[in-house]
Amino acid sequence: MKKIEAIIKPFKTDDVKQRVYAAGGKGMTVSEVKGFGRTGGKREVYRGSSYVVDFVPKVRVQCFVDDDIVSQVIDAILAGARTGEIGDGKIVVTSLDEVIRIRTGERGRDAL
Amino acid sequence: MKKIEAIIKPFKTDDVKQRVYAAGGKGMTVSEVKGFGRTGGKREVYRGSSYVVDFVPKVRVQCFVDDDIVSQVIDAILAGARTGEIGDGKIVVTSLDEVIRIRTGERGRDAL
Amino acid sequence: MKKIEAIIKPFKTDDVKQRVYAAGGKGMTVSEVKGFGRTGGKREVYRGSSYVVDFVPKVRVQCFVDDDIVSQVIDAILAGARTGEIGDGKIVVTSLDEVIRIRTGERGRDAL
Amino acid sequence: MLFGASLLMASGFAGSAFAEGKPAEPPAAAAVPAAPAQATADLAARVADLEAYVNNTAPKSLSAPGPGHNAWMMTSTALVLFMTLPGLALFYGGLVRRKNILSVVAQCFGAAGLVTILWWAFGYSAVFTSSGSASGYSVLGSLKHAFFLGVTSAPNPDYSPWVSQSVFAMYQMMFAIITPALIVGAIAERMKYSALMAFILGWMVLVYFPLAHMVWGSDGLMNGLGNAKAPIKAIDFAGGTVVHMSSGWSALLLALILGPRKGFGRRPFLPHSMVLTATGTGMLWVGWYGFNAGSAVAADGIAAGAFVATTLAAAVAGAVWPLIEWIARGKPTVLGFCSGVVAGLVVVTPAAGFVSTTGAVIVGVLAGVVPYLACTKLKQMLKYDDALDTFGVHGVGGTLGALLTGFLASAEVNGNLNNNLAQIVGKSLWLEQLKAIGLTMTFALAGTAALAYLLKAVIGLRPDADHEEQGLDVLDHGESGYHMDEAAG
Amino acid sequence: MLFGASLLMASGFAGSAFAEGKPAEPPAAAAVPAAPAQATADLAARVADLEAYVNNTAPKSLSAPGPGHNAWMMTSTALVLFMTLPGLALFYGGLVRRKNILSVVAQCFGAAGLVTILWWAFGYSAVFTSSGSASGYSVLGSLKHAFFLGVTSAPNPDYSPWVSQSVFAMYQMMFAIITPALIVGAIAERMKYSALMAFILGWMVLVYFPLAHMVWGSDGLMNGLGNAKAPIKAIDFAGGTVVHMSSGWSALLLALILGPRKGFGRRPFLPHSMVLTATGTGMLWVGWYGFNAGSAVAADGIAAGAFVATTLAAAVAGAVWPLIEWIARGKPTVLGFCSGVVAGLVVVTPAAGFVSTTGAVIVGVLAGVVPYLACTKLKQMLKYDDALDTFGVHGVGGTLGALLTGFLASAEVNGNLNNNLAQIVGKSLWLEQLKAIGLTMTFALAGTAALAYLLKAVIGLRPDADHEEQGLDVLDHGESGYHMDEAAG
Amino acid sequence: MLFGASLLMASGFAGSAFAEGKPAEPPAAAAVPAAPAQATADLAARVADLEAYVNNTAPKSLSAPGPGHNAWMMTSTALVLFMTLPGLALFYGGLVRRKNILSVVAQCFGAAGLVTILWWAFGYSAVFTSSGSASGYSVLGSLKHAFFLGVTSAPNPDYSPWVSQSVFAMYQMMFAIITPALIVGAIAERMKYSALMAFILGWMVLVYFPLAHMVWGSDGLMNGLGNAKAPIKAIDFAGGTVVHMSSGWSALLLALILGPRKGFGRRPFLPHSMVLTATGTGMLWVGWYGFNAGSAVAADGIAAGAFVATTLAAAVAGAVWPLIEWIARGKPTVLGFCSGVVAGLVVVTPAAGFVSTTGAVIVGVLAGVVPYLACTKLKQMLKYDDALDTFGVHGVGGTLGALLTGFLASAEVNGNLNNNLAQIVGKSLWLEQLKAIGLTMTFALAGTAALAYLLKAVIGLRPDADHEEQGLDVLDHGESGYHMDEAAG
Ligand SMILES: Nc1ncnc2c1ncn2[C@@H]1O[C@H](COP(=O)(O)OP(=O)(O)O)[C@@H](O)[C@H]1O
Ligand SMILES: Nc1ncnc2c1ncn2[C@@H]1O[C@H](COP(=O)(O)OP(=O)(O)O)[C@@H](O)[C@H]1O
Ligand SMILES: Nc1ncnc2c1ncn2[C@@H]1O[C@H](COP(=O)(O)OP(=O)(O)O)[C@@H](O)[C@H]1O
Repeated sequence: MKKIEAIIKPFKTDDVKQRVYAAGGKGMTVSEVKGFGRTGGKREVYRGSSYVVDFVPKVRVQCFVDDDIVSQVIDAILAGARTGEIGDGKIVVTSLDEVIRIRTGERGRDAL
Repeated sequence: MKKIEAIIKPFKTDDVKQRVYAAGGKGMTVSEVKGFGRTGGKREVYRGSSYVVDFVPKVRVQCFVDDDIVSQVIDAILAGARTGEIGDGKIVVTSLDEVIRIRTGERGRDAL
Repeated sequence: MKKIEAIIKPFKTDDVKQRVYAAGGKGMTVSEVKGFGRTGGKREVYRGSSYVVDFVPKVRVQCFVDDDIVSQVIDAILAGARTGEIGDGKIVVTSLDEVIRIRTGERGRDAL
Repeated sequence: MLFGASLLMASGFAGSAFAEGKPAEPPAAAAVPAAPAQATADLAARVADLEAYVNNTAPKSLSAPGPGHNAWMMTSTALVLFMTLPGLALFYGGLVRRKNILSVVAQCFGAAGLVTILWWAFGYSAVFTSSGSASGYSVLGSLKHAFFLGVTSAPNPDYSPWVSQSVFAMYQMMFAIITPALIVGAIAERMKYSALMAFILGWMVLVYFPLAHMVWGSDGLMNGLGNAKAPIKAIDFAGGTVVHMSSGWSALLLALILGPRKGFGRRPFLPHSMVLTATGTGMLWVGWYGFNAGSAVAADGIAAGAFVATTLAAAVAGAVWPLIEWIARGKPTVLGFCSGVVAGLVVVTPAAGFVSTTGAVIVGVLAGVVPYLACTKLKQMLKYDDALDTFGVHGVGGTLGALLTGFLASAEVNGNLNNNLAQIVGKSLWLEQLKAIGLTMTFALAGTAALAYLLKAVIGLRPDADHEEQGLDVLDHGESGYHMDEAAG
Repeated sequence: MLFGASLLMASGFAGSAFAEGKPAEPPAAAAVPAAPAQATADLAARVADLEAYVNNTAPKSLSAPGPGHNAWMMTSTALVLFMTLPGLALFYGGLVRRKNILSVVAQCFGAAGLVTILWWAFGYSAVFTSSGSASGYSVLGSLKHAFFLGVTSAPNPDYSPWVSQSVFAMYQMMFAIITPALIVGAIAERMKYSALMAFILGWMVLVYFPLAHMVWGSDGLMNGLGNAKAPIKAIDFAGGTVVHMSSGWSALLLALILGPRKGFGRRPFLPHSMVLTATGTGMLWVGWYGFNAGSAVAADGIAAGAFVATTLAAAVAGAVWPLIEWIARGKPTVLGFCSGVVAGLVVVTPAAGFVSTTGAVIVGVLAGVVPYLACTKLKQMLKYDDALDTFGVHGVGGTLGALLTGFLASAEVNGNLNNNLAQIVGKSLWLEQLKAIGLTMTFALAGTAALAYLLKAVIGLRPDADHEEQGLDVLDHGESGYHMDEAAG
Repeated sequence: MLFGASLLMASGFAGSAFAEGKPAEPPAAAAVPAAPAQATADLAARVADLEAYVNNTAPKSLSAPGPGHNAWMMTSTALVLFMTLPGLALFYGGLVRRKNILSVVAQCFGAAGLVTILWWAFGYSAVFTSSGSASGYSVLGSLKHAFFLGVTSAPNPDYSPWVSQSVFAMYQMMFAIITPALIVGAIAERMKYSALMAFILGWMVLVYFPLAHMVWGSDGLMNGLGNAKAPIKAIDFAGGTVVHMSSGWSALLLALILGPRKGFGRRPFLPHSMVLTATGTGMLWVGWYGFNAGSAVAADGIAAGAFVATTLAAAVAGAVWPLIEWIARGKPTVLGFCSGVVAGLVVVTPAAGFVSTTGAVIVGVLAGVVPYLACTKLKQMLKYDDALDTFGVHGVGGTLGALLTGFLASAEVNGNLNNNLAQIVGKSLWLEQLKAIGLTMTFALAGTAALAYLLKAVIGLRPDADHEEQGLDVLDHGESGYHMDEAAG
């Protein structure tokens, strides 16, 4: 099993959710993060001062998926999150040793 | 060393913390997330419109633990977080290559 | 490729960012978390009641980096985040199976 | 800060502290040498003037802003400003998504600045002077008071014998500010700031100033209360047509022309802070006392009546709306409480100074039911994106209120209805109200259509889709409402 | 909006703008032909009536709401509403956990709606009419003014010669609204909405209306100031017993019957936003001027005195409470500032119009000390879960204030104390106060116990434990206070 | 609550409800038997007194707080309190980083408590009594009213014939509270709470009380309006020098002595909630009507004039500032709207009761331009860390306003300018204003320097660097502004 983690633009969250779901992802956990990367920050002006705010708001999406749908889910995220402009974000994949559903105690694939 | 990550119901955070601590987990990092899964969203009604809000509030708990207490900590989380109703969440386990305590620079087990 | 994840004191975020960037980290994702560890909580007093608040605010920093700069980035985080007082936090390192840049679809090192 | 008492006493002459300072009466001592009968008659006239102050009727020669009335009108003016800033800004601001909160705030502030300048330059004059037209009625006044020429602290007896004209002008300005700000609710989260400001500029001239003059101007075409020659003998105590209908119907049309927000109907658009909305509701309610009871332009019995009617209607509607929710959907919501209160305030606005306490309770019940249906059923049926329900609450509520006023107004409550309207009050007044409703809708819809299509062609009304998704705060103002990270700075 | 000046002048007759409009005096001209002596006497009477307006005494024939007094009472009414909405809602709302913020808001709004309907239907009448009982005192009034029958803009000289009765009725209604809303603080985060609304309904009838009548009704049993035949000769300027003790003691008992919140004592229940609480505190302070100075029911010297006492007590207590914290615990907290200010306002409430400035400072110091001890020491000793310290601040503070009033009230400050109480002011008045305290506690505790056990049996008081943990906002209202995600919508 | 009408009627004697209760006039009946001429003269005097009430001039024998004026001054006092709590606390609080929000709130509350105690003990007396010095002018008054001795509800004719002295004392106290609270803006996020409180204590005595006395005290050295013997014949309607210049210049110097915040210029210090700031701005605007129009100490024509000038200046400046941003930087910001409004209010403060509507618009335009340049250009050039722009807005704006008042004040608008200043109004008045500006700066800078260096040496001004980074909320108050986690508690 894999954990697919994507950093995306906040307003793409809904699109990504729909597509991941369609691609077979049964669930998803998202959180608000701030990102810093090639994009460069946005300039905010506050009265006297104009600051480059390095960190821009992003959303982190996490999906635990079975190995056989990893590439579909990745494609779904790519399709849902891409605007083609800088700052679209990253996807990373990690291996999971174990997955457990708390409610039932099921482990592995069944827990997804 | 392992990273044990659990997505739980927010109001179970305290229970989980107590039990993990009792099971030998020396520390813990939690964050607010939104989850989407089998549960289905909750319906919120705003004047004219009633929406299904797909994402429900969850808490992510992260514990870095030594290999020998992994199963105790998992059991502790299971015990603390379970209500038996849908939406109790998941636990996933990943392997860590390295752990370092920033204050001292200690590495590995000593850093935990 | 590795994911370096650090839990640090919030007010050290900026220092860490600067140093990681200088050490060759091209990007970074941060989020607000609450931590519990050796530090013990801080005591907050609310009128009648004085509580030990176990969880103290921390920031989680995540960097996806190429294997060859892992130790530089770790050193950068250590340098930026250390106060020498309890609660400075942890760094953990995980292996990544894959990294993808959403904008271009590039994979692996190129995606960083 | 200290301003004169000691000086005046030192100089031994009780000159008037009233700014224009013409000594309003002969010094007391001068009265003595006169023949007793004459002296008594003079005194009687002076006493009658003082009684006129208490009764809020026109004095013969004591020309000064009366402290009680002036105090109340300054308070009322401040209260109406409070409705917009921060009241409405919070009420609306809480209902939008986090990324658009500042755009709503900026729209409210922008309306305040822009309208003030218009009002000062010519708006006040256009509304509150008479055109002098031979017909005895008109659509707009004159430029006599342009740039506040001649607007001083002396009362303008055409509108109030005991309130400084300058205060009256400010009081009415606060109405002129909040009216376009109400429109913000319908078009929230998707209209360019520049386009909205341009729209407001045109709308004040084409829609608001004429309507306000017609309803409240001394020779207004629909001023049934004050203008014996008005062809439409309608009444509107504090702005059911002028404020709520005009903004509500314009808002609907503008929302239709704009089109719905991206994602409307598919994604949940949740209020980012019901706490702000509830706070704004409380402020609106409190401020509305200035709006309604202040519309008596005096702290007299009519103000008292308007005050009571306002309270009862707001509280009753604020109970009825969530009660319907409780019955129909199982839960009374905080948004239901807030919506009910505001709907009650809207519907009672045209009626406030004309209806009995029983009338006010009836208004409250209907205000809880009808706008509720408009915001839930009608909107769902017709699927227009009236983002924060300006039409449902102000358009429908204002129309309802204008009509109800026709049925519920009573000369027993407000003796002024006996002057020009004695024949129709309690009888055919509602027909006049219908005419006023029709004329108001005509102005609002025609003016809005003309302006919206013009602006759409010239500068465009909406940002592009991605910018809309990123939120107007960053796009239009380069700011974010909140920076709540511990790590910030 | 314009309402008459021009009309009146046009018609050439200075009819009263006062709604009921009986011309209060002969037109000025009529005075001349009379015999000089008679004319002078008539004039003197008219002048005396005008002076009565300035002095806030009863006029002979000039019957109208006096502008200055009416203005102040409308302002005061708005201010007291402001205390509840949004003042108290924010003050309490900030102190609860995020998941219960809307429940507190809904409870405040719900109280406003429910109490308004009760007040209109029979509450006002029950409190502010006399029962006509032969004994000369009573526990409840009559139904004479039920459904506001006969409540018009004309003053009711039993309560105030220069303030519209309708405004007076609204003013008092705002007191009736905030009192049960105060109880919310003790039972926050764990009582079912339906149970609370039912409780308030019963509590108003069983506890509030009787207490208010007994203390303020013209033939009230404890109305030492106004009723010469009152068996308990107590005084209570603005509601130490009626408002604060009644709510505070009821709140304690209800909290005990409910039991503590799940996790109480084990987990930290932190205020989710001290910023809201501090904002609410500011609003409460500002609004309290309406509460206390408005309780003079005139803008006269007694109002001035109450205004000053209120300011001094609030500011001093707001300094003393955090100062004790600073000394005892090393840090002055913002919650300490807020608690001190509110405690000062509570304790000075019964005393406001009766005490000197020095008295007010003494009140302030004690208000900073005693409720502090109640909220910190007493509560920790007895371990009841008075969630937001309604008992500690309002129960203890109100009781303290009622007692202090007995010691500090001075006829030099308030001449009215010379009427029925000349014998006991400065002497045994505190004994009467103690009796009033006893009677108030009896009503509050008995009424609360009866209602709480009844409701517990019939509909249940609390949600089940898991729902409580998920928060009342979602459970009772289907909403969340905040949706702050960037990604929302 | 009820307080007397019925009692008075029962006793058959219309004694004054005014607290001190000396019967101000013979009972009406007594007038009849007198000789007609004498009776008429007596009556004429009584009528003249009543007219004096309407005109806000000094009465002969009717000594009572006049309801209209008293009502307005109580309202104004509440409004000025509202400016600080919660207005300024939110305005400033929104601009700091989340970790310092409560420190700002605590500083505002702390100022309120501390200043109240000083004011009561001796501040009011020092400012608003005359020193009796032979020269006819002075820097400080006497201790005559220390501990509010003799401060009752009776008017003090030196300052206002129709307003209770006790209300006047409270009104002025609210000015004394907000002035040091303004300083908080410059030193925010880095000054120890204890050091700030000690600073305020000293600063009130060394700087504020003398300045307030010199400008407003009846024998003040700079009181050009009220003191014929004042060597500096300056005018300051509501506190351009006393409030804004004094706080603004002191703030700048204190900020310089403190040094910049850690990270200043390197890291972005973003407002943690522009929503709070905008809310605070609305409250400041509303409250400022009490500040400026209340400074007439009556609800008369001068108050009306000040009310209008305040509105126009605020709205115009609130439009000009963001307009400049729009032109210069492409986007009008919400902070720009807020800053413009506040700048307009600041600059018009000294001028409010003296300038025409046209003058007010000119003030508004300049207030949008000059403080804008100070906050953006000057600050960037000189690189001082005036955290929330107290100097840029209040220091620069107050100075600008004081000077503009010299040019724009007009005796046509405010007849009182004809008393002592007839020779110089419209001519050399601006020179006197310059002198007042110089003297104010001298006091502010000298007092601040002395205190700041003293405190730096004795207790230290700043927390250590790491504590500063962790935020003052936790350090100084042991609290956090928000606990927004779902999981909390
Ligand atoms: N090396 C990295 N480690 C962690 N997060 C990263 C890294 N690089 C980018 N990110 C995240 O992805 C977001 C977008 O990256 P950015 O470089 O700005 O654009 P793009 O991915 O289009 O090249 C960043 O804001 C950050 O949150
Ligand atoms: N495949 C998944 N990937 C990531 N998070 C998941 C996944 N499935 C569930 N979750 C998280 O777990 C929470 C509970 O899951 P859900 O399916 O609703 O209930 P249950 O775990 O009881 O079957 C979700 O809200 C989500 O946060
Ligand atoms: N075993 C752990 N698992 C996850 N997070 C941890 C763990 N131990 C510590 N942390 C995180 O690191 C933070 C600092 O740890 P703490 O033990 O307090 O200090 P230190 O690292 O200096 O010994 C904690 O607040 C928590 O967020």
